[in-house]
Amino acid sequence: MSSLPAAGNQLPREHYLNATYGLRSWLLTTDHKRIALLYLISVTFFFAIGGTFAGVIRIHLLTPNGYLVTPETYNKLFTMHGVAMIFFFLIPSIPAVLGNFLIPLMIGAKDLAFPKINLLSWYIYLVGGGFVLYSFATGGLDTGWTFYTPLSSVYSNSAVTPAVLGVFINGFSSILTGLNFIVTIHTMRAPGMTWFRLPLFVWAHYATSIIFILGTPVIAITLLLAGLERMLHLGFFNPALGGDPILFQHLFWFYSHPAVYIMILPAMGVISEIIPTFARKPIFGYTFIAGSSIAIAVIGFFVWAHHMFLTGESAYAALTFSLLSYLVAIPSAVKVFNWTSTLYKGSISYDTPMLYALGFIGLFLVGGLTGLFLACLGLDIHLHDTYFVIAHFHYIMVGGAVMGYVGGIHYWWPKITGRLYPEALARVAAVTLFVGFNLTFFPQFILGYLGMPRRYHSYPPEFQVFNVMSTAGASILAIGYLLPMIYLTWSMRYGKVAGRNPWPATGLEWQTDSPPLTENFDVTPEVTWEAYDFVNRPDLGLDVKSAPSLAPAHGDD
Amino acid sequence: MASQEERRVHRTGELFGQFETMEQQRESASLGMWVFLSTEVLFFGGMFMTYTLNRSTYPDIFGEASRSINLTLGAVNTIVLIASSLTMAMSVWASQVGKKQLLTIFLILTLILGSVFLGIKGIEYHEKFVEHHVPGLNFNFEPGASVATNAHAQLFFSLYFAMTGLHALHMIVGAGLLIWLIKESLKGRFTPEYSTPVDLIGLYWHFVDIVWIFLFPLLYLIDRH
Amino acid sequence: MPLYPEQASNFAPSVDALMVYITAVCLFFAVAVTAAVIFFFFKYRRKTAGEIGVPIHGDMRLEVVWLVVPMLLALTMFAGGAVVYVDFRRPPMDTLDIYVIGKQWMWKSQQPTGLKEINELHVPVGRNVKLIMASEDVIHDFSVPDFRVKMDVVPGHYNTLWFRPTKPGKYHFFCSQYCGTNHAVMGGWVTVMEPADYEAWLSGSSSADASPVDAGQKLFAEKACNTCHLPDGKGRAPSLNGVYQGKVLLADGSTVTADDAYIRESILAPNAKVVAGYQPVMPTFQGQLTEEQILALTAYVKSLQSQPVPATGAGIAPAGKK
Amino acid sequence: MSEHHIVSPKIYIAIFFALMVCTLLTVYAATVDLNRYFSGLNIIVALAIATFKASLVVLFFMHGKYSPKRTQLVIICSVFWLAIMLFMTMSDYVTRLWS
Repeated sequence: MSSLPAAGNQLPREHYLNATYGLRSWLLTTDHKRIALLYLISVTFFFAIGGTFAGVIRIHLLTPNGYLVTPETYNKLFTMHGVAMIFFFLIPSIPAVLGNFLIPLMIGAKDLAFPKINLLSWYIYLVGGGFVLYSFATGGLDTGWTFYTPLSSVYSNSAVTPAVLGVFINGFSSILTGLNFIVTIHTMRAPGMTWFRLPLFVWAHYATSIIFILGTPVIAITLLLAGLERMLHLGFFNPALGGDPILFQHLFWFYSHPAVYIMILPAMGVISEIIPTFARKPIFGYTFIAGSSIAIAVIGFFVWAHHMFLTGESAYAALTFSLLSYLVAIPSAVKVFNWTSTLYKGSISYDTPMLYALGFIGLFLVGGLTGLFLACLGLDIHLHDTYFVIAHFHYIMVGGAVMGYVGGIHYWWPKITGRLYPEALARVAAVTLFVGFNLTFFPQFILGYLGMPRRYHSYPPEFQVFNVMSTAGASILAIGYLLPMIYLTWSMRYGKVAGRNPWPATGLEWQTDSPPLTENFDVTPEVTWEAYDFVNRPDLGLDVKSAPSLAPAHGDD
Repeated sequence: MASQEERRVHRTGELFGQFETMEQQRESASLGMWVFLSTEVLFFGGMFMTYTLNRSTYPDIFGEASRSINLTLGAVNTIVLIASSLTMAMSVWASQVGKKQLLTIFLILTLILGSVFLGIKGIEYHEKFVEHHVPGLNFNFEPGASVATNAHAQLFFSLYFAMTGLHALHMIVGAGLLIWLIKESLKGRFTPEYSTPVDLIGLYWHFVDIVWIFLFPLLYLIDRH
Repeated sequence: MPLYPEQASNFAPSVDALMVYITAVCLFFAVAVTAAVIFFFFKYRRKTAGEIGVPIHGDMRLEVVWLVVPMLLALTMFAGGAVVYVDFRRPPMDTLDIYVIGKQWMWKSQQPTGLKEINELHVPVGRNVKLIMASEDVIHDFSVPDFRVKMDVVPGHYNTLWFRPTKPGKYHFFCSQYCGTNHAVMGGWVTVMEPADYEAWLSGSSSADASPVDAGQKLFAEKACNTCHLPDGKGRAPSLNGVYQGKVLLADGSTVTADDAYIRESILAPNAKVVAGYQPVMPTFQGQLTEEQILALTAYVKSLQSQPVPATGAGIAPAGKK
Repeated sequence: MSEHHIVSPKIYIAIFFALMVCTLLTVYAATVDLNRYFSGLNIIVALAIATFKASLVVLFFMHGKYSPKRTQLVIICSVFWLAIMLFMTMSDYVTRLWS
């Protein structure tokens, strides 16, 4: 680590962590930073639950006949893995933890626009989570995280009702978070913080919030209708009454496909922060990266029925949705090219967050490109509902979203806690994660092309070799996750004091104490510089002259 | 952003700590409400989608089932609800021009009209119960109806209860908010400078009205000729 | 270790070709980007602690290039996939029709002769086979990786799946749509036989089952369908002769093709798409017929395809109206 | 809320009466068989009237007409997204039997 400005070895005397004490001061806090930490703890809890289920699944699949758990249990395991990971970890992870913590800091505000609503949304998350845990504990859930009717609404014997209610309730937590972000970004920006000076992390969260606001209510009502069908025997999708179960899928994916962008867009935002900082260089094509976030959020709403090419959906609709799905790939590609170009003629360091960012580019690339296979109508006939799909979306969600999340946690850890983590260990963990992840999920692409269907508790023996590889990878992956949990916890007490701006980086969040004051800034900052500008920032203490002075003109925007 | 003089010190008056100026606070609150309502549009939208598909599949039975609902009650309710929107709009006006007594009166009128709406809705639900038109409870569309007619009519009535039920739930929440508003307005809390809660709850109330404006023709007025 | 399954149907080569094409394009981009990242990573690594990078903000020409080039490549992928998919969704006319019913957790199939099988499917090599599939409970999916085909089996709908086996042998088929507890064992074997062997197998297996067409004809009388749907077109309802695969003119002026799904819908929701010139008087049969009965009725209606079409009162649209 | 625009009660009352007229009109329209002129005309008329009524409420009762641009953008977005859902989904069902 190139620790430049002398950091001192004392944390600031007063900051948000020690401003008040006691359980009440946390549970009734309206400070966005404390709420972010509450979320950090709760999403980590659900990550641990979902991860444990995943571990059991992988061990069970070591042998073709899987003697470890019964079919019922296996079905519950993968369902609960999905529900816990998607609705209670991935969707809230970056927005509710990092977004919550950073958006006000990044735009120079004292807090979000509605701090009480922010706290409320955490409690709603807890209530939703409580319902889902209750469902897990009392019989489990075996419908698949997709809750397809009529399996979920009529046929399943598991505890579907509390789970559906839990996910329904949790939706409102997402909605309120998105609402808070949109209003905050519109009305709370500090003087001089124009839209095109916003960090790309904020742009990404703005785009995410659009999906929160306009997508989440649809899944809320859809699950409510399915729940009513189950609880009160009303009829909406029930084929026995002449209803159409495919309509449920339309409504479900209207949200759940954009929900994938809820997971990946914030991670892209994190990467767009990390890369300029550790390449010490403005991001390449700022407007294109910002615009592509919005484009992904909007076009992402036009592609959902590509999950349904083989449901008997009209061939015309399938053609339309396939074409639109290819369109949504373009803004993602634009981002990758721009990140890569940002490295060109940079001053690149090997700090941990940068390792995660580069790992993200590689894994997201594989995840995104394999999406092109699935969007291809002819190929999807073969690949649909196989392990190819599993591998594809794990590359996006774990390789992309989780790498972004863990990388972001490392990058802002000094800001959150005021302390640094052990750098060498952190680099080892980053590499372990990358290797373990690829070993776990790459074989599943091949399994999928060989035709192994997903959600199988047992499989024909010819598929075993790749399953064993996958399980071996999963154990390495588990170590990759456990390591950061341990050393990050350790560093909260024993880590070196970081100082305000350890990397150093250009964003407003680095212009205040680490950890920040409850009010974030002593005085409301005034922004006079462009985003990611290292040249006109003497306050960063960098050797400005080291950059060849005659860079190409500030050409793009 | 506001000029220096306009900035107020922390936590004075009605200005919350996270904001710099009253103007900023008002703008945020209003934008927040609108964004919330856009969420609500999509929330009800999911049911409208389900309705659209099921009606287009079973147009005749939807018509038949629709004709069994009490049109008079529905029409009266529509008028009552629109009237309550008028009184709500008048309360916003009263608070903007600082007529505190008038504000309270209009709010109370709105609450009364809202309650009348819910009361009529209750009568309708009771009728449906007596006629065995409640799916999942005692459903039997009409004597001698075929299995299929019964099934498809259940699709209609499920939507009828889900849509009007969630709408009524929104009304109940709105009524609760109105009671709070009345309490506060009796304390004289709302002034032309500070009328945000009246504005916001007004927006919410009008939105609930709009939902009904669509529910009425879709549920009550299919093929009444 | 094989990296792709056996190519045993007409779709396998084209699906594999798509796979190869898209893999090649993707591999090119993946390698190019990864190589660039690794190269920059080492080439521009930080030399001194205070060093900063060259402040390059972007390049409009590059942005246009990497917007347009991937877009064009993506369109080629779309087009290739579309060609295969349209072929897959449009079964040829001369198919061997086999009825398949999925239920938790087994597959029932019925040959045109009426022969029934469970978790087994025998088909002749080189013949176009069409599976007409329905579900009795939840959504299933009939999938044969060696043929590169699959299709959901949805309660309340018919979905069809066609293929032409190209190689005799035994091939795994799976349920690919999660359907509950024993989803993973809801599968079986497709046996592809030489045509002669297939015929021998058909006639060798004694079967008490009536063929679907015969069963359907009986039902057609039992349910009094024949009182309105008179073959000469003089009844209250259109004649069904020649209707299958023909164009039907609807009351709202639009035309639809009378495929399996349309016939099924007309039995279950007859008033959704009424034939022009007729009143919506047919009662629905939802809930009164089992899936197998509906399949039988459908088979019977289809068997009327070769019957003479009356000059008036036909369900099928007059030739000029197409 | 530079939209602290004060709308006169006269406008409110005028809008109220317009809404009343529309309500009566929509009930009347439903009792006439318009479908014989054009299949589906009844529902089109009913929805057109409802949309008109809703627009009056949004524009005047809710001050949409006097609101800042970004509020109007929120309104447009919500309607647009609703339209995406309805049209894209129905595009599947409507085209299923096309040949």
